[in-house]
Amino acid sequence: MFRDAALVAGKDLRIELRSRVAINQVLPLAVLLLVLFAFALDPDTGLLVRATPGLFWIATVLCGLLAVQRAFAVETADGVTDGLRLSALDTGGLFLGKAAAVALQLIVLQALLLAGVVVLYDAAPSGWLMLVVTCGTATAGIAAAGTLFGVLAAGVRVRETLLPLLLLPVLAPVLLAATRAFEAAFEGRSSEGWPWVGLLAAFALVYIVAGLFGFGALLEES
Amino acid sequence: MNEWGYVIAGWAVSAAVLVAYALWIILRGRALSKEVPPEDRRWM
Amino acid sequence: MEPAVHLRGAVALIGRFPALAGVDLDVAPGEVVLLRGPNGAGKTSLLRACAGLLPVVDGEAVVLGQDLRTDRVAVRQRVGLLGHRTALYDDLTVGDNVRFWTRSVGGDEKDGDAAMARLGLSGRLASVAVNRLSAGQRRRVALAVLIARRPQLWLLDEPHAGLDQPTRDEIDRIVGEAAAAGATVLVASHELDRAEALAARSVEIVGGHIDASGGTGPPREDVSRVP
Amino acid sequence: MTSKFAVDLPISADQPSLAGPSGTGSGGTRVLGALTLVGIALVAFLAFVATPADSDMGDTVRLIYVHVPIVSVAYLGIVIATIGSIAFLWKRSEWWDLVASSSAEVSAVLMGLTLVVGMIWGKPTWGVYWVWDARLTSTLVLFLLLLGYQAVRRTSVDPWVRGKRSAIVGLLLLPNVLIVNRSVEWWRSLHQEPTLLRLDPTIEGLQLFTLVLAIGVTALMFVWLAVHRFRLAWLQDRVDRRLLVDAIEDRRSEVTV
Repeated sequence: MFRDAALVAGKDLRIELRSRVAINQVLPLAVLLLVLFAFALDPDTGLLVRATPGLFWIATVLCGLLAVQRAFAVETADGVTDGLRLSALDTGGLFLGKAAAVALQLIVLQALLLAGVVVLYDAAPSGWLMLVVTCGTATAGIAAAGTLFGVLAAGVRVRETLLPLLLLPVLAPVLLAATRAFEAAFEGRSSEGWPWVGLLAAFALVYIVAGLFGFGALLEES
Repeated sequence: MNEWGYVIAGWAVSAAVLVAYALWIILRGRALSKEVPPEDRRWM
Repeated sequence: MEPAVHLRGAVALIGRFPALAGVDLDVAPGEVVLLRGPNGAGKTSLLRACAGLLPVVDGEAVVLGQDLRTDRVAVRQRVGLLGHRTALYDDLTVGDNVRFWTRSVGGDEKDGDAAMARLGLSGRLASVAVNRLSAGQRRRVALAVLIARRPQLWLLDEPHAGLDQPTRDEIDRIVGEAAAAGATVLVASHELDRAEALAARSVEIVGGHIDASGGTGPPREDVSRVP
Repeated sequence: MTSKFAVDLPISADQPSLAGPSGTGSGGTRVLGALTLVGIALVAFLAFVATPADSDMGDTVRLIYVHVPIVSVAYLGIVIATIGSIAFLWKRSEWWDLVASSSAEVSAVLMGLTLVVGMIWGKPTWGVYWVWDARLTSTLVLFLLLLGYQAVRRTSVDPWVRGKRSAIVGLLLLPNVLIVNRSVEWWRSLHQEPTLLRLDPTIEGLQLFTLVLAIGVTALMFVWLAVHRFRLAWLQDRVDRRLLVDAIEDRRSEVTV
């Protein structure tokens, strides 16, 4: 299973490196979102700095949605889904591989976003351990849930609208928990953040298990 | 609107929505029953 | 001998459309059978059903000894499907595509390299992204993937369409070799004269079933081998 | 139309006793429906006449007798939908798929209603229709989750594909409910909001009895709605199946041109 996961993740990352969709389009979009947030929330009143954790995670979730859509656009083009079904790849490995590729892209994106809020919003992050652990668990959850619903939506005519409708309400608690954990870290109250990290970990666990068992059945029908 | 107004409104909305939903089910069920042979609709 | 493909009253649906409406077909191992019939008759659906992709919902369906009604997944690694769509990643190179798909069936990358060499894909073309290829070149890449899979049942959907003459001849040679080595081949084709040379027997598909009057050739038993 | 069914249809018109019910009702559901109606009348009497206004909430307490039962039963429906989804994946039967989907749809209606009634109750109580109260917020998110489930059901006409897709979404409904409720509750408690609302006022005696009775009656109503919705979906699938039989006949009669 892990060998197949590595094969699939390597393939997905290679596609992203060669097509440069993530680098040329998603990353600029993330920066653009930071700029638009600054227009919407007046930077002079301190509102922007206080809202930074929330804005960071809204940007992450939206870009995650795009990354998932992209990950499955690649698999539905030119009958590739049939190729996957005709392969001997373990479906659990397929799920892990695709989720890992999405997760890795999101981690890179978050590093850029973090630099962005420091430079543009004058945010002063602290509590680095909390920040890193939050990013890790939240990203695992976003990637797992995104990959599970991504393959479901991939087989459907209305996938562009179905995926956000399914995914965003499900990710609402992730957005909430990750934002609170970031707030706690930013304000130097890391201890208050750990229950939220626990919630994020529980979420990631539920969706990783669901994906390992459900991905094959959904791939079958897409 | 006083408190009673809100109370009446709440009850009325609930009744209206539930009655409409139940009616939709019943009428649609009658329409479909005509298209299905009786052996397929022997309810428990 | 147990047939490689055994269908009896097989029904398969695409949504609510009965793409296969009761197909009866037996193909012996090593046999090459041509599927004829108008567009929309169900040729592609028949090939996809035999590949275990399109579920058979009624009737009997046994392919390579696997009952498709109970487990249509098990047969998949043992078949090779060349369809209208080539199932290649646009952004990857030819070499990356062939290697990924070869490894995806647990195959050896060397098999992939050998298949690429045979189809003239191993030189400069190997490092070109698939989205820069012509339609004919794409199909050659798909064919290389197919060879590297070493399938026991070859399902070819219009294999000659959109290819130049040397490649067509190469396909015929490859199919002949596979059949000689004991693989079973189903070919759906419009180019009858060409495909009939390849196949010993043909069946006519119309309206999602086999037209009993329309076929040619012996209804087998004796395994026909085409050089 | 194939001959197979054309023969049966006139008989069902002529001999209703042999024909089975003419709709989704049956003896059992009629009794259930009558009980529900009597129960609703009793609850209405208790809620409007017999019980006094609350010392904290005044007359708006009378909305609690609608609001709380509806939201409780909506949660019950989600639990049933999750159980049905798991059972479908296990048993692979259409029956469980329809149990899950019928419960989920009735739940979605009740969740939507909860939001509306909650807002109507909020206006006189808080002075605004909406506050970011933990329960109201999680109800909204759950309502959206249920809409997503319904959207998934409409993505395929093939009962098997539809069943598998929606069962995986359906079995995640309950974990999602738990995660959403937990996160939203923590979120609100962190902010130390003044207690705008005590949804668990110390009601007792006749008020408590009315509330408990209302929950029971609403549960009966849920069963009635879900059973009828199940039968409706069942009929729909039979109709689809008959169309399919015709379609296969049509397809086989295509001939070589």
